[in-house]
Amino acid sequence: MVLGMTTSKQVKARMLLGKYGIGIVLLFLMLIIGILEPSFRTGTNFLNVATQVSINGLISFGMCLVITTGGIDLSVGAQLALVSCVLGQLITKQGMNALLAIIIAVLVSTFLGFLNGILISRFHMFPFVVTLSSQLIIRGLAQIISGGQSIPLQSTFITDVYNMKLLGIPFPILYLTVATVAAYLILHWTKLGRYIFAVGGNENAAIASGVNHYWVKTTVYMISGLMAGLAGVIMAAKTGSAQSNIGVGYETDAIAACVIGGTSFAGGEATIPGVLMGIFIIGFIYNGMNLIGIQSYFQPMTKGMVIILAVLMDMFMKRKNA
Amino acid sequence: MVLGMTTSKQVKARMLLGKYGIGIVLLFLMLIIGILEPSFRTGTNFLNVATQVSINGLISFGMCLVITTGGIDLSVGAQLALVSCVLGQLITKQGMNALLAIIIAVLVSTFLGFLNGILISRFHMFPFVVTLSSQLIIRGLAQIISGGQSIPLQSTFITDVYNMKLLGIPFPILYLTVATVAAYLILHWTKLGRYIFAVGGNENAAIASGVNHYWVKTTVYMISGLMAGLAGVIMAAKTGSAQSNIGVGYETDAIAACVIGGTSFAGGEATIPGVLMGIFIIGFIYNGMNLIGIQSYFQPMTKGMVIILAVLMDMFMKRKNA
Amino acid sequence: MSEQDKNLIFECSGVYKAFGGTQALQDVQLQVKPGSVHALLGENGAGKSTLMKCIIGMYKIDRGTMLYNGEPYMARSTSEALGKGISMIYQELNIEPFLSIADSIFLHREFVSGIFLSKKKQNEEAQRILDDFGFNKKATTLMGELTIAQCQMVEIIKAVSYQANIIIMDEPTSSLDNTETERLFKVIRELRAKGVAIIYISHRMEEIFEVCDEVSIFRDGRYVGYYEIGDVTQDQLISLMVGRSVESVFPKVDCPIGDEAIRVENLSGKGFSDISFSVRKGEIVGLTGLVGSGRSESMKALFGLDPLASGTIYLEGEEVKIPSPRAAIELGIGMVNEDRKNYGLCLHRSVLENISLPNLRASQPKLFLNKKREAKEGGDIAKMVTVKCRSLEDTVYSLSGGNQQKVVVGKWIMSQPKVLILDEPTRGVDVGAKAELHALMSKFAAEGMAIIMISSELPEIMGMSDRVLVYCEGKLIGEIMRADILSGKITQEDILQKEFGA
Amino acid sequence: AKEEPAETTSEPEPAETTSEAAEAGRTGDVNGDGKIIVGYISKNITDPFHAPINDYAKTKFDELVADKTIDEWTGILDGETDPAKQVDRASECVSKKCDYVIILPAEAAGSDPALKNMVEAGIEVIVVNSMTASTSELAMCYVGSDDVQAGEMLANWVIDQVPDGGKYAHCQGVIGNSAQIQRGEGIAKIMDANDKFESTGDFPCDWQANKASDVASDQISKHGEELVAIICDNDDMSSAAQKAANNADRSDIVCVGVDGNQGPLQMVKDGEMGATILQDGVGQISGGIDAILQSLEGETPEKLTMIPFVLVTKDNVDEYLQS
Ligand SMILES: Nc1ncnc2c1ncn2[C@@H]1O[C@H](COP(=O)(O)OP(=O)(O)OP(=O)(O)O)[C@@H](O)[C@H]1O
Ligand SMILES: Nc1ncnc2c1ncn2[C@@H]1O[C@H](COP(=O)(O)OP(=O)(O)OP(=O)(O)O)[C@@H](O)[C@H]1O
Ligand SMILES: [Mg+2]
Ligand SMILES: [Mg+2]
Repeated sequence: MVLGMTTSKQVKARMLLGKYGIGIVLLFLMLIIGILEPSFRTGTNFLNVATQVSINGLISFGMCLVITTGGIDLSVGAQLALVSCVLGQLITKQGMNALLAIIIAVLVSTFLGFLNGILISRFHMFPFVVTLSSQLIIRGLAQIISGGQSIPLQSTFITDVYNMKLLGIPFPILYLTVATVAAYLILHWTKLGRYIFAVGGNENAAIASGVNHYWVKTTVYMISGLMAGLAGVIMAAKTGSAQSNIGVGYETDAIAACVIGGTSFAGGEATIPGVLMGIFIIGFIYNGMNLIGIQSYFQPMTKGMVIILAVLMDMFMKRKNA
Repeated sequence: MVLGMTTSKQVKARMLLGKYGIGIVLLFLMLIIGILEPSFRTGTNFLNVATQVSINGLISFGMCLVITTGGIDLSVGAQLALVSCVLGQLITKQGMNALLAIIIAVLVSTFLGFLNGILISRFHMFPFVVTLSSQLIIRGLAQIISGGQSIPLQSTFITDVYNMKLLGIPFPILYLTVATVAAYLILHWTKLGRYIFAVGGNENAAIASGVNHYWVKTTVYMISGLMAGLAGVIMAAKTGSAQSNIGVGYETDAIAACVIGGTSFAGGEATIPGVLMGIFIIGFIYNGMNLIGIQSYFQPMTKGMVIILAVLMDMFMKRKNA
Repeated sequence: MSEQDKNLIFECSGVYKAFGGTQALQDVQLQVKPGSVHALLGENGAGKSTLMKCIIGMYKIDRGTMLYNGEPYMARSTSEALGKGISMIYQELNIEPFLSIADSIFLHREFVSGIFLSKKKQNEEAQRILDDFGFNKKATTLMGELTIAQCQMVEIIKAVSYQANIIIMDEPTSSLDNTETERLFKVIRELRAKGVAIIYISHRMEEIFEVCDEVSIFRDGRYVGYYEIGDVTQDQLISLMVGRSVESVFPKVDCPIGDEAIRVENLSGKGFSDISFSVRKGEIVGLTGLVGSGRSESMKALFGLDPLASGTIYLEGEEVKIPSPRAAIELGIGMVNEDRKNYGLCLHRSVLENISLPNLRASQPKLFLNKKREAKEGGDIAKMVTVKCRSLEDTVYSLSGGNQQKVVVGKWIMSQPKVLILDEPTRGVDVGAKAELHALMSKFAAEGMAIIMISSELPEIMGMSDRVLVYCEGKLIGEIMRADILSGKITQEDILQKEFGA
Repeated sequence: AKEEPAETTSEPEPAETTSEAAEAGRTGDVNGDGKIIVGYISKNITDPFHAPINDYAKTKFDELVADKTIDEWTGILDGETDPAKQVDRASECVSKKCDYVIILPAEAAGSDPALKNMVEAGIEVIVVNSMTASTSELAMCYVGSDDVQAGEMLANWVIDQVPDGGKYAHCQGVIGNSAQIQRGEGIAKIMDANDKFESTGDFPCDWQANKASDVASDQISKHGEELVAIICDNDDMSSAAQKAANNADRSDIVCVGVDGNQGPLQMVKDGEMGATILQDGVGQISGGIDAILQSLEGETPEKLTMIPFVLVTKDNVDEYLQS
């Protein structure tokens, strides 16, 4: 009665396809861009893209955990701005040691993530509303700290965060790698990950089993704050400046990467490898459009359509290989 | 056995308070602003606010229906832009009759809402993803139509849409009134309204009770498109110009108004009077900040905090009077 | 009782609990001995589940004392209660659809080495437990792929696997068939022998007498009495619960059987194949079979909720297509789904709205709703199915499980369909209300309605059906006439035999 | 009218090792790969102010490719008003082996690394529209304007129109944006020094017309006759504010902003608004492209070209309004 006995390799392959069908979408996308634009196929370009996606990548992994609990974090874009302003204030204005300043800035964003988590878990507020509001508050904080000005970040320690290379590999790629591995382990191989799935899958069932949903939710928003903070440091290093108006709309790219990567908005379903592919799909969309030189007014349309098509193709493959 | 007969006046009053506790929040907010700023208390100012909120108001009612089915429509801001560009193209460039142009523009936005609805209902895609992408596509369309330029809209028919008054009452207030009544009737007094609640409350149960969820969902996104379209006409009339970059972020104010007004993100819960109050709360926040003259860096923070506090106070009152 | 006191593993007294305006518990008490099965009886809404949830730490009591092993006890969360050796099977299933059976059983008790999960060990252990139970599924199966009954079994297995001192079972058998119920009873007896205390809630009276040692009774949130099981009769218990005596739980009235109402031929789909039968006006046809035998699946497909692979349906002699529940309703078919939480109710909407939902199209022809008419019709129905609520505006969520079930039945009775499909219609409904619902079924049948009833409770099937159809592994394998049951030619055992395909 | 047929986006002929263009003008082949490739990093592709600039660049570069003055250009790379995205676009220009890149910086400080990275890779960079921190040291040349000056012009216009002074409100662009900061600076510099005027506050309007309109009606209802002017960081906002004022029968209120978009220009023409400050975007970009052409010819372009802002009133509006 259990499974017609066809658990052959074929079935396994099909299950994998169902799970990571988005990989096919990714390859397909790369193929198309590669055909249209030879310079896409160069090694430097791939390094470029991998470097470029690091910021969105870090945010996306935090976002993935949040979405998997059934929530959303719209404040990440503002966190980028705040972190850069904190860095600007501490390093450029106060002359603080850059490493120390980075640690403080990331702690600040983690703490704000914690506050998001508390409001959502303890006060039972909707994640959308809490983080929509905290987005405003955080950006306001950034404006106050920076005095509405842009502050240059000339410390070489900071700029090295983005520009250094290890054996020819830019640092941001290393961060992305570390973040991927960490997120993978957390979500798929720890108790916390299990609880994240459980809370997102059916909160009541999780509570009935004794899972502390307050703690789980607070933790994921903290992680999201932390990841956004780290992304903010990379962003500040990349642009060498601190200002309160950066990072607007970055949450949408992160959300898109998660959803393309198979993260369910209903909660309870996600894979980190999937999200990684989502991150690269988003990266290749931007990169590809600019390389191919799609006429400017058609760029937003192209992006929108590719996202919808990617999700549709993924769903189609999942259904076929269920 | 049915009905413990304790539905006394007191209980009824408490239930009402629980349902519309947000009214108290609204009064409270008005009181505070009124104390801080005498010019807030003038009749003209109230007319001003009511006129100002009309755009967000129309969008919010559409959004409320969408959220109540358990969805979300992030494309409304882009719809504003598209409608203005369609108007600009048809009236200023093609010299079309203004009324006809308005009808066409609103039909276009309604049709795009319909497409959102189809993707969401028939293809089972997440509303967040569909409307996030369609937002890009719609804004792209607006850019293509307008060629990225701003097109002046000098037809007096158009500008009168915003500027005319009836017995001293500005037209936008009339639109808002009509929209409120229409939304109220739809949600609370028609079968469609019931089905909206049912689909949002429990989609499977609604289907099993014979509700055509495809139709219900498609309809709410169409209504949302229609309302955004009408709001776009008002907006174009107000600013007298058509351009593709307007309306950015308008979805957030609409969502905030809905949630402040007691619309549940989980779906299945909402009241139109509540949303109306939410709309005015958002309006008074902006108006109050402008009148009191809150320093610009503190404005986003103030807005964020007032939203969170309003939602918290409302929840608190609901719990006490459950 | 003073000498017994030392012997108690759990005790509570003077317990109060209110939800807003509803006083759910009022000065109730309960004494549970180790190594005994303690039945908790009471009408729907008597407060049984509420007290249990207070014990497990889901709710906090407003007032009262609780003692566990003689010490003051109070659980602020379920994990605290679980940690102290109390586990619970909930009346409402809470399923983690995307977790495997193994993950679900060991949720919050994961096997780890270091900080990382050891999934292999956990799967092996889970498989061992499942096999011990004789539960025929792989531990890596996702919960979302199981039927309700299978989920219920997993919940039972999970609650037992905590090796708790007290196991609370809130209507564990409401969706189980006889075989599985027996399997559960075997486990209960083993546990009892090991000294585990079990609090057992059920509305199936014969079960109480089969496995329980003692019984406490609640009525309207108050404690009414305690008895050793040997000291009371079923009728006594019922009148204590309901406050009156119930003449017959199965008040089947024979009525003239009319023309054919519905006929299906060679229905096939997921989980069933080649199903053919017909039901006539005034007839009640019972469908029986083991859990998973395809009864529900075939009826869901008939109702348009699931796709039908092949087969034809004739309604009053005419062939019809039923692509969706909406089409079914328009043709005059109604269906009470066994899964009330998923397919039955919008939990956060009011009783009235839930009742009128499938009937709006028929009873509200105008553009705007006639709310007066709606309230009148809905109120009548609520009264008819004896829903206990403060007002029709109450959210269904705030009703007790049994009362929620009555709302589901009510919403389908309202439209008086030509053909009514009832899938476990009295699941979790108390004896008194069950009798009322059965009386309603008889009444509607007499008025010419054709009724198809699925039930895992054999007495209900035998007591109410004019004809019984037996399912086995997705196929119809037999038919039993009421006359044969009444004459004693066919007994419960015979039907059980048939269900196994013998 | 200026629609460009798609065919002119001609692909460079393949299978040509060294192209005609490179042979003809070796001087222009900065990185010596035998091809002359030009990059164009826009500030954004959504703002009506940037639309004509981008259109002009596209037309011009397509022409240059067609007549083989250059071999390729990147197309309009979208900076999304985001310095980080501009850094990404810059690295793409590097990997595309561009010889020249025109960049319209999103931010003065934030877009500087884009410039630096490209210059480090040996690209000649032309900064257009607004300066980044190290433009004067690193860029081949700069063609643009000084937003502080624009702010001053706004303030001076108001002072000219309302010699008696009074209260004025200031509608700001997105806080933190370079244009917002510098224009605000210019406005403050003049207005603070004038004791006849009193500010009622700075209002963040995010460059949005609708918000400025609401600020206008609120300020009119609060300050009544005392309010004499509304200064806006761009003219989308000032035109909407003027409309709100006119609608409240207060057409005497002087609203003014920067850019010279078509809508505001039309209002000036119709006499609904007094003036707008035109920023000659097309002038800036054509200056930038000319600089490349000069460099291709082997000449050294002017290091710093300032394109002045133009005060547009009813008198000269016809020169700028598209028919
Ligand atoms: N969350 C809640 N909110 C409001 N009222 C509630 C809630 N839960 C239970 N009640 C009320 O408390 C009373 C007791 O309900 P409870 O669920 O304990 O009954 P029960 O004895 O388990 O009945 P059943 O046999 O139907 O399961 C009922 O009147 C019910 O309406
Ligand atoms: N979602 C599902 N995925 C896979 N198989 C399923 C699913 N639902 C049901 N089945 C299978 O279909 C068959 C029929 O199940 P069905 O629920 O109809 O049985 P039933 O006789 O109604 O028993 P129950 O008392 O559980 O309702 C079973 O073999 C079951 O395992
Ligand atoms: Mg119960
Ligand atoms: Mg069943």
